[in-house]
Amino acid sequence: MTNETFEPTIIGFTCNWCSYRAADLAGTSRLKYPANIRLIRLMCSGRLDPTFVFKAIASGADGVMITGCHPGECHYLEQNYKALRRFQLMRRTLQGLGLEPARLKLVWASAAEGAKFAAEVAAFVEEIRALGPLHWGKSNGRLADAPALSLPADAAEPEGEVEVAA
Amino acid sequence: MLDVNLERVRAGLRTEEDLSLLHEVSASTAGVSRLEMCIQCGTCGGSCPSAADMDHTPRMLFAMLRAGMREFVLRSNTPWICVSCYHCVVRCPQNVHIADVMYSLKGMAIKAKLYQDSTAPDFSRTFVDMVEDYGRSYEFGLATRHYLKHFPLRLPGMTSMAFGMLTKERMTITPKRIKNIRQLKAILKRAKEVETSNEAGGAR
Amino acid sequence: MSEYLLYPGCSMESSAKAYYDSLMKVAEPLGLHLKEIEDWNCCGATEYLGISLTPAYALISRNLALAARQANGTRTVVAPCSACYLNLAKADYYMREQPRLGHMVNEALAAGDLAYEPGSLDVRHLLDVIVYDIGLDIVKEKVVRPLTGLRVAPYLGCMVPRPDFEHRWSDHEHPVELDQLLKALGAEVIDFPLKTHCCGGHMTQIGPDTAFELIRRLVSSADTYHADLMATLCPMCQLNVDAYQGEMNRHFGTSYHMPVVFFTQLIGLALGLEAKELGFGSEMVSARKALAKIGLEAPEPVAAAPAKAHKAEGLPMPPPLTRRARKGSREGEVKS
Amino acid sequence: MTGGNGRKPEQQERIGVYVCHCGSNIAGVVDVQQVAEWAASRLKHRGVVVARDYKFMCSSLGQELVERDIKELGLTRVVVAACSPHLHEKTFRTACARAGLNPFLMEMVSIREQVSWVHTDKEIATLKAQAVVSGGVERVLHHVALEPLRVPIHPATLVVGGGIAGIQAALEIADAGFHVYLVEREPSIGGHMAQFDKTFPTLDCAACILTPRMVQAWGHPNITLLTWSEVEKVEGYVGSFNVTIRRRARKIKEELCTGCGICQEKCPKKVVDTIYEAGLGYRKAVYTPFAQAVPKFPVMDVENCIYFQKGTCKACEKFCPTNAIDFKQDDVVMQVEVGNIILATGYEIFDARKVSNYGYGRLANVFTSLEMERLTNAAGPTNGRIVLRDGKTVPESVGVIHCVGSRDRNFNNYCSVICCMQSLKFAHLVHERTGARVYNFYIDMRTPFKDYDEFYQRVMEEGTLFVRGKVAEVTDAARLPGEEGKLIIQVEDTLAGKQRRIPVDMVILSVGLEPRPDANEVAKRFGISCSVNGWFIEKHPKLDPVATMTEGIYIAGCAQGPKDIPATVSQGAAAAARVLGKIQQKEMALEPVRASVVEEQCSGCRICNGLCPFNAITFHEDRMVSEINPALCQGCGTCVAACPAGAIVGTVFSNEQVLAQIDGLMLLNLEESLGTPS
Repeated sequence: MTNETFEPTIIGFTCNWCSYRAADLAGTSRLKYPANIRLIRLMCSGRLDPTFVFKAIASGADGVMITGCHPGECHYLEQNYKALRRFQLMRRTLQGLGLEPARLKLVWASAAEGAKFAAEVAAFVEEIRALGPLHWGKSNGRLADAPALSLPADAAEPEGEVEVAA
Repeated sequence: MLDVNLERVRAGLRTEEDLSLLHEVSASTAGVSRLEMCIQCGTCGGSCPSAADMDHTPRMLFAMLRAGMREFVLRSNTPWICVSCYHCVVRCPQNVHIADVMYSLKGMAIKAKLYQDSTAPDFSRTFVDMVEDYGRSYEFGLATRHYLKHFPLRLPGMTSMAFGMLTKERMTITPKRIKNIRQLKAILKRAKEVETSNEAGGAR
Repeated sequence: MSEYLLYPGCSMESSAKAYYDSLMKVAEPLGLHLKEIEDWNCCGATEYLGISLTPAYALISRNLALAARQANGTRTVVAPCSACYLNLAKADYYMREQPRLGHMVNEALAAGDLAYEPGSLDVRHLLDVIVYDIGLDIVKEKVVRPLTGLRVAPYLGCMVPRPDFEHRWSDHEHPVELDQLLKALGAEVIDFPLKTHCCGGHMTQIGPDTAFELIRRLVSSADTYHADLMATLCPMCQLNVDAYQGEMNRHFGTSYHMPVVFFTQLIGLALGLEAKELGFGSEMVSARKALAKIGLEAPEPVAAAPAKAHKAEGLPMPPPLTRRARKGSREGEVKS
Repeated sequence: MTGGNGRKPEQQERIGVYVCHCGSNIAGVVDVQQVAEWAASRLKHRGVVVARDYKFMCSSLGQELVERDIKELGLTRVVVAACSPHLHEKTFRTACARAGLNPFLMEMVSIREQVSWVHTDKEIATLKAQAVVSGGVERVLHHVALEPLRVPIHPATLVVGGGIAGIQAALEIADAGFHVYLVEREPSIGGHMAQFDKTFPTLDCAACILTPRMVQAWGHPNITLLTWSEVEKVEGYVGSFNVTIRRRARKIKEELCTGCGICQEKCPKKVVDTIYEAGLGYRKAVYTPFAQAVPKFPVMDVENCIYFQKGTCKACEKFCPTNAIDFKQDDVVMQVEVGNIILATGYEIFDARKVSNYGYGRLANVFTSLEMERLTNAAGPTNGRIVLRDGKTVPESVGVIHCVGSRDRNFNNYCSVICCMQSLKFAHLVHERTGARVYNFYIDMRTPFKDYDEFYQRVMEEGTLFVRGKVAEVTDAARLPGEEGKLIIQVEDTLAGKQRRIPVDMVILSVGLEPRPDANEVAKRFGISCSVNGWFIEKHPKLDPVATMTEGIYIAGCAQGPKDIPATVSQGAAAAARVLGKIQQKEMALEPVRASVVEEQCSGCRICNGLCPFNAITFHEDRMVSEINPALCQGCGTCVAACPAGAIVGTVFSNEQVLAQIDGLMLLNLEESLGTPS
């Protein structure tokens, strides 16, 4: 796969109160961002167990984006600070594992920042695209890796990449 | 793009609606022009120190620009009367880069050869030629030359002033030339090539 | 001693020689170490920008690239000329706001083996550096000949306080920095309502009637306030209001006599330097009478300016805004 | 390794997947039929027994579809792929419950806000929707049946802010028979409305309609009025908030004070009143802000009191006929328990000095709209005479400038809603009282509500001169004959296309409304959030405009955004109605998102103890284990993530659920992936 056509898969974690609502607002405002990200809702960025991040990467995600309320605006007072601390540790751990720490990103987005959310996703997709694919597991959940829509479920997958026509 | 029948437009038989104009102007303006955000409030026209001499206030020019009236826009004297005082820029409630849009319009008008009064474009051209030859300008010498050409009737007064400036050593006859003029020329040559492809891209 | 890269600009070598000379005289006593950018070129003034985009910004950016190469630790470029200051600052800002412009300019610069990374230098005006880096307290300490009794109209013109991309000034319309500096020199500073209004710019060249009216407004307002002279920080303003004042008088049948000098010349006088070495005498509208006032034990009392200050009786006025008069940033600026 | 973490599919579960078209909102971008078919075939081995797409899942027919399948196909889990769970999670949970399925066995995934509305490429959007559904299917397998938590609702209510919004809310609740604590920062209730003279469009006098309400609030048996007071701390949650209120010392014994006003009369210290008189008038160091203040007791401004600053004076004490002055009085900190809270903290006016080209603060005869309210008010510093700053000259010409500080990216980008009508009101009042020539400078005339445009026409009829253009500058620098000694308004008359200079005697700046400078701080104290502009955010902009994301906290009036008096009063009443509804229910159900410690696995390391912001975790020294109090736990899950022994379990967002969702999103659950060795 060349970098030109590389479409990374990104797992995003959002908190229920700010960043998930920012994502909702991006939607209601019809802002556009790349489809490479798939979101998981947590109650708080403080809920983010580092296992989730490593699991996502082990499962073939090329990048992980953690999002939460701005510092000082946490619905649970200050739990996003804990997320911040874990984020720094996780980046170090990634480096220790020989992975680019930049595959993990932390973004603060308030419920009013739909535009920021969309812009940050778009930027992160570009950053990960520049880093290239993470060769880890076999399947990396890329949209294009899913069997072509027209094929019956048990049909053989074509060799190499399945181009998703734009 | 200039195949519009201006006579018919003038006669009110047809409205010129060249919607690529806005895009083109934005593309040749430094920074983000925000022209599409103009709310027609008139802050620019109200602030302008030389509005009285303009055929259209900046606000009207932007309205025509967004309506795609290419001919009217590029024939307007407004950009040439702009004194770059930036009052409108800082007061504009939409942060439209008004002064820079005026620069873009001047450039476009020169290229389209639509601006009929030659005074201002001539001045720009002479100035630019000098900068490209020497790397420096000598505005006062240029001014005198310019006056001779365009306002000969004013010359008596201006001569005594120019003479005063000369005797006070405030006016040089020839500018200095920078050492590495070849480098500057190479940069400007490349810049013009880049600009040509930018315009091609901008004028979609 | 603070070190700065100096971009003098073309006018400083010709029409604004007095500005350059006086700056060179006052720099050392003020503790300003100025290193001229080697082989700088014209910034294009307000003319080049009207021709085409990339060449104009490449012309300006060659200077930034040369300065960055020469920088050696310092990151501040000081420009005494308003138009040069604005052009340099603007190029740097727009290349940051719109990276595409930065790429186009760098593509051009590469033809001369140069490159400039937007944001790597701070472009600042001379007045900014004197007021905010050196500080008014230091200036005050150095004053040996206070300009007591000299009524000065502070005149900044347009391109220093506006558009002010980096929010360096107290206000776009009525900034106080030049007033404060002139007061520190001991001068009597009038509340000049047109202090940031236009001098006519290039209209003196292409539409003299427009320009004469703009010059008239300035001179007549300063005269109404009984200013002895105008202090400016812009070569173009000085040139227009000084050199064209006679023509303007002829045009309107008026007889104003309003000298226009550079603020650095007044700093020099206050620091005890001689008028001649500061470039006095090169102005077209003589400042001699105004200068004669300095040093007078009891300068003639001047009539008050037209009433605008409210009296203590009546309804109270709101106090002035003490901090910067506007919000720090423009909201929602979206980069594209 | 095997994909999907080697977990066996939970074959015993029977899952139904429902994909919503949302009209064309989803179906216009996502091939919903394809998604349903894909789920039915590719996720069959994960337990999907049925997958359907339907035009509007949230309609009663859509819900019945789910209910019927639960009953007829024996579904044990449901996945709904539609809009955001914040909109319809409740709808589908209720539908499940109706069909006899525990509502927490339903999972809702968003393919509208997160897919169809943000992506354009149909094929890619469809593929992403499949991945999202797949994540939901994996997650729902790990859902467990739960019961909602039920909490009692304390019948008392706290209302913060004693402007017209807060007064209205307090009276509604108190009249319904429940207790209200009404807290106001200033010495009197009344808010901005008490400063106004006339109110548009009917021009009835603000005091005439407001003061009866103020008095009613003062005498009401169900209202505890706490002025000169502020909320310092809020603890607890909906149903039982514990609120700490600081009652600042008035230095007046309320039980003795008769409100006779002699102390104010005798006080020798005059202070410019920047609050009530908008800086245009004076008050004393001991004062009531205005004659009809409620309560009638004055307060002492310690910073300006001569006795407190210099140690001598005490004039007020000497002359007080009832010995009510108490220089030693201290602040009182009190605690109250309430079930619900209404925030009606109001607005601040835009500081016009920031628009330096309009000269406010520099040019004497430039006034703000609030100053103008005081000038026109019969009880104001000029007894209602409209005069220049000299206090005597009646203007012959007046310019009213709209949109000052509003609709301007340099200041506030929003429309302040009330300024057009306020400016028209001033035009009318100036015309009526001085006969002066009045100009109104507007960008767009916004008069959208009942009788508003009629008022605009009335002002036109009166001869007001309208100029469409945002004023460029107000200057005293005369340039043309006739300008000397005047304020010159320079503007482009955009309808004429010409720059004009209009000399006037007086300029009124119709300034916009801004959030209180401490709005963010207050929002934080009450656990709600502010928009980018600083206004409190409502739960839903259309359908839930007075509730917030935090249960039990409601908002009313301009704290939520600029609005006029009718809208403010409506919101106050609406918030009260919401609170009354909650009180009447006596208890309410909460999401059972809670953490609990599995004692057998707890190693007693106490790492979790310090992490909980609500002090819900206690450590039992005897058993060496930590325990979580479910009444205090708010469900953030930080302790769950932190427990090194994995001994803390969080419901609704368990590790198993999240990890399984990752598998699903990454499509590791598809048969090929599961079977492929790495």
